Amino acid sequence: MTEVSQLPTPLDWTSDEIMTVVAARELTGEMVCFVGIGLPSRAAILARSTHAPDVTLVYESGCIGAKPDRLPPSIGDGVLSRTADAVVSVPEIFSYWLQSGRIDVGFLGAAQVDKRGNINTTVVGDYDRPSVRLPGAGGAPEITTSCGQVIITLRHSARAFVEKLDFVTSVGHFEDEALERQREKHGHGPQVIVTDLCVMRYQRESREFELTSLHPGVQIEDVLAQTGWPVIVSDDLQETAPPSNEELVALRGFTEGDQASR
Amino acid sequence: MTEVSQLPTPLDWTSDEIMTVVAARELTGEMVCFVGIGLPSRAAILARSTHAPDVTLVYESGCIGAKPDRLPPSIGDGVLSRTADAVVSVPEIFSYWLQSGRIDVGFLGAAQVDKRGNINTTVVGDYDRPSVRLPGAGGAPEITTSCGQVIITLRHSARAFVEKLDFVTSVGHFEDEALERQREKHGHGPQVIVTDLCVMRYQRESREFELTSLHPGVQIEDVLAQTGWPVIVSDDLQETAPPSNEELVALRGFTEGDQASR
Amino acid sequence: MNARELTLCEAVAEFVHDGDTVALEGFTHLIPFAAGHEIIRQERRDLTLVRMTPDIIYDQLIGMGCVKKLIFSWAGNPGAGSLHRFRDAVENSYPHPLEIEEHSHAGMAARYQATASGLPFGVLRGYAGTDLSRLSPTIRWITCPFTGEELAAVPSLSIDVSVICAQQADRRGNVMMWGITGVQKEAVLSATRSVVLVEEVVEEFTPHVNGVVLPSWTIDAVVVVPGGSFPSYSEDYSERANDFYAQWEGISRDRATFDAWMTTHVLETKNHEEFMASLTVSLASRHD
Amino acid sequence: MNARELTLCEAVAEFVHDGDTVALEGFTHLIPFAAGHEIIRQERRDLTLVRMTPDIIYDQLIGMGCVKKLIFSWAGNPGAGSLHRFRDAVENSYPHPLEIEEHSHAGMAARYQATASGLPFGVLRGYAGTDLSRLSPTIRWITCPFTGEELAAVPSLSIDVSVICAQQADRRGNVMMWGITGVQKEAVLSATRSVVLVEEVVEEFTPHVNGVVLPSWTIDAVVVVPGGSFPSYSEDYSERANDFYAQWEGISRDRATFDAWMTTHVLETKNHEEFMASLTVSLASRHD
Repeated sequence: MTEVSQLPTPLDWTSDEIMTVVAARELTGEMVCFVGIGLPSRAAILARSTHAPDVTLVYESGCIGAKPDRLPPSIGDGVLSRTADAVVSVPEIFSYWLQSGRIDVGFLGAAQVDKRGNINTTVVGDYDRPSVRLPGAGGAPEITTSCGQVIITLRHSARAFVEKLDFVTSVGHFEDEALERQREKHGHGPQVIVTDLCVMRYQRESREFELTSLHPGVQIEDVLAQTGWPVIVSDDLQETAPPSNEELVALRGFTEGDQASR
Repeated sequence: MTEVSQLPTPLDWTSDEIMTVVAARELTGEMVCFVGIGLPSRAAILARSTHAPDVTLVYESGCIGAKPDRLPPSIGDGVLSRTADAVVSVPEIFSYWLQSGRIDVGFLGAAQVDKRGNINTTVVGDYDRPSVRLPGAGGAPEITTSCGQVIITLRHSARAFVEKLDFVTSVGHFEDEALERQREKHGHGPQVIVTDLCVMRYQRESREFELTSLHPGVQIEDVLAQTGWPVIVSDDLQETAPPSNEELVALRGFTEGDQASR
Repeated sequence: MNARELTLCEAVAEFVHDGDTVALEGFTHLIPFAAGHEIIRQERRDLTLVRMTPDIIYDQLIGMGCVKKLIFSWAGNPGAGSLHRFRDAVENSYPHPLEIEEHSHAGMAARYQATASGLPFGVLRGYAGTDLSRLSPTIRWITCPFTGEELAAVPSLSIDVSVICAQQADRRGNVMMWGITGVQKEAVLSATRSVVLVEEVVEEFTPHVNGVVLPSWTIDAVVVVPGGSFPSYSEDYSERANDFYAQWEGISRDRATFDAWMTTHVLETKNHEEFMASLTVSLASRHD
Repeated sequence: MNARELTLCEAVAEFVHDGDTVALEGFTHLIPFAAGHEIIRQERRDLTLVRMTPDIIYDQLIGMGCVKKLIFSWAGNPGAGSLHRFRDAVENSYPHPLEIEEHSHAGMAARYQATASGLPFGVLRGYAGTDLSRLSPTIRWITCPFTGEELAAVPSLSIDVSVICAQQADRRGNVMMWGITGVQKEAVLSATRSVVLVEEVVEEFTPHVNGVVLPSWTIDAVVVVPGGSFPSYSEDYSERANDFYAQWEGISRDRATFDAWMTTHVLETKNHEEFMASLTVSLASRHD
């Protein structure tokens, strides 16, 4: 039991923690969420255990309705299959569950992102002779086009938020309007990017991600300095509500559980 | 226990019984057999319980390796799923198991058949205003083209053995040589027709089914009279070996079991 | 949104409308007879029925004039005879004309798979040389962009509502079926709305080989109808009434006999419990 | 023909040849580490490896020079870091150049499904606008003959041998796996030859939710290797050695460290039992 005297003070959080907490808040109600590994999974599990207990988690490993009570170190962890409502094959999860349009929200990380929410998780540098070879596409290309909407979450840096991607692994929003209308038939694509500095939301008018909320203590200039394109700042720029004690206690509970399970 | 004194004498069998017994003999060794309902199922179960215990039975209901000890009144009977090595969905049985070329022998009935082993199970008369509406294709079109070979079994009559089918539900062998070579890539098609009068086998030279064996007591003329095309009689015409006592006892055991289970 | 628990009467009233495309799926096992009878009692009209293996319950729906069109791959009473009401509709347009769209099993299975996968068409190696492929506008040809091979293409289905039987639901409305599960998962995942009839609600599912679970949020309504598949069967709950299937030949062949049977056993019973009692008495008397 | 029971050494010797296309499938759960190590010990060369999620065992095969080409959709050590031997091969052609053919998960899954179905290609709604579709000759476009919609097509795979882990075999050589079963069934049904490593042979399978059974006649060899997936895991038999996955980053980053580790734990152990003992000692010592 965590005693009251040990509860964190409102300022006692890391930049990774606020990123997770703010990402978690994007999940609400009875959303069905397709969860990637790492921060997306942490945020989705946090959402389920705090404000959004009715969110359904679907993992590409085939686990539908998993109810993990700790942070799985991988998306193929036994805690996911053992707590799932149903476990299906990997081909089935991509055909009958993802491609069919049954998923409300996709939750993705990225190595690079651009102002249209295009994602690179393939290479840094030239494809045939990369300076850094990244893991590759995984589920991302079809998650971005098949889910009702997509939440992207990654740490903010000029290396990650680039004017031009080295490689387009997944398309967020097309520049071409006809192509964009075509993709909208099956889902609205990335709608929000949550970082350790801020929240950016996709605006149909400008057709790009605009800065809509700064985390406490972060200045506009901090975001501009870490973003490789000229960021549009929303007229209605907000300050992000800091992580509540409840959110932080829940999040740290997982993380400890995760460490303990090792 | 059937006592020795009650064993049937060699002549004590019906025309349906010899048809079943002779069809059963076509299954040997470790063949994997895709079984239709009715006579094909009866013959396949008989084969497994007499000379071919290692034959694997696959049913389109999704039951793989079913080991029924009685005659199931339908291909969706519980005795099939309960004794199967694996039960899969109907889409899977047609894609991963049949279409993939994993089945050695398909075992089909028919309402009409022609000299090339084409089958009609759709209509008698005109398609749009049939005099008799039959059940339709079922699994037949893809069974005939996907299995290593196909055994057809039906009662011999001039109404069934026709010069020209009212409707081609499944193609046995194409008249066109190029098409025939194409279909041979995935299976050899119907190779034998077993009836209550005789056995007919497909001959590559004549490209049609020839009369190769007469059941005991049947004359060539009987077959010719009940066949709507001029039948080629094999130079090596045989007399079918009559059902053995062992075969008949086994077959009647099932039939009784089937009646008893009702 | 999770499934709601409704009565069968409520579920049919809310989810099955005149003119709908409806799949009451099942493969010998787990046929949703109770739902078909309730559709007949509620006098739905102009339905397009979809099923790989339409059997007696579809024969009844057709004979009672509920059906405008049938999409199917094998219409018979397996091992027992014909569907005479289906035949009468096709052969004699009685009680009215029946439009048909027919496929092979492999083709129908591919259509269900494509639909459940959100694809506009499915691909199979099939239909080559058949009259079905010559006549049907729903069979076309497609060329493999890698090998040049020609394959058959079939369009996805547009199903308004699917109704299936499963053995169990849990408290949250997830359902589980086992034994022969046919194409029922695809039917539910292919439909805009879905209703699942279950034998009972349990606290926790017990594991079964080939157990298929559909999560609550893929289903609109769960309906508890013990014996809802009778005279079909529900593995581990009931046996198939094979006698009745054999008798259907005699009942369905004649229009008047059929009408009388339907009146006695379906129209004059107010729910599935009464139907089961009525048919069980009838089956017992024929044994005597 | 039913599966034969072989030792791992025999199975690799008989079924995995130089130049083969090999799929050692598994999705975090049930990774056939023991088979990968035996392939390294038997010094296979010029392999084309196929897997949706190549992980540490593929990193080891690549680093040990067994691999000519990799067909995959996500190559990483999930939640723990990079596959440095894979990266070194792609970035620096060390120990020699590695040809790659990459897809998305949905694309690879469609390829496996097509192959298991005996079709020359699979169809998916995917890849639109991606650089992968621009660069890869294994992604083409196909038009729905009913709606005119453009969809992606991917070719089937040509797999010589698939190796998977399952929990159990029965006396007849049928195998059963449960928990997360990934794409393993498709891998076996896609391959010309297949080898299944099992924890044990049992008289009778106990039912499991999501239990997947592969009949004996679809498998060439069953190999009993307790803990054969270690340091991955086998649901209800073992736990994943998450520590080791975290340590791999440090082991694999440096060529010499990697070589030393492989020598100690794989080349100088003569079978999986010795490997497990060796790694367990090493993991315990790092905890101290």
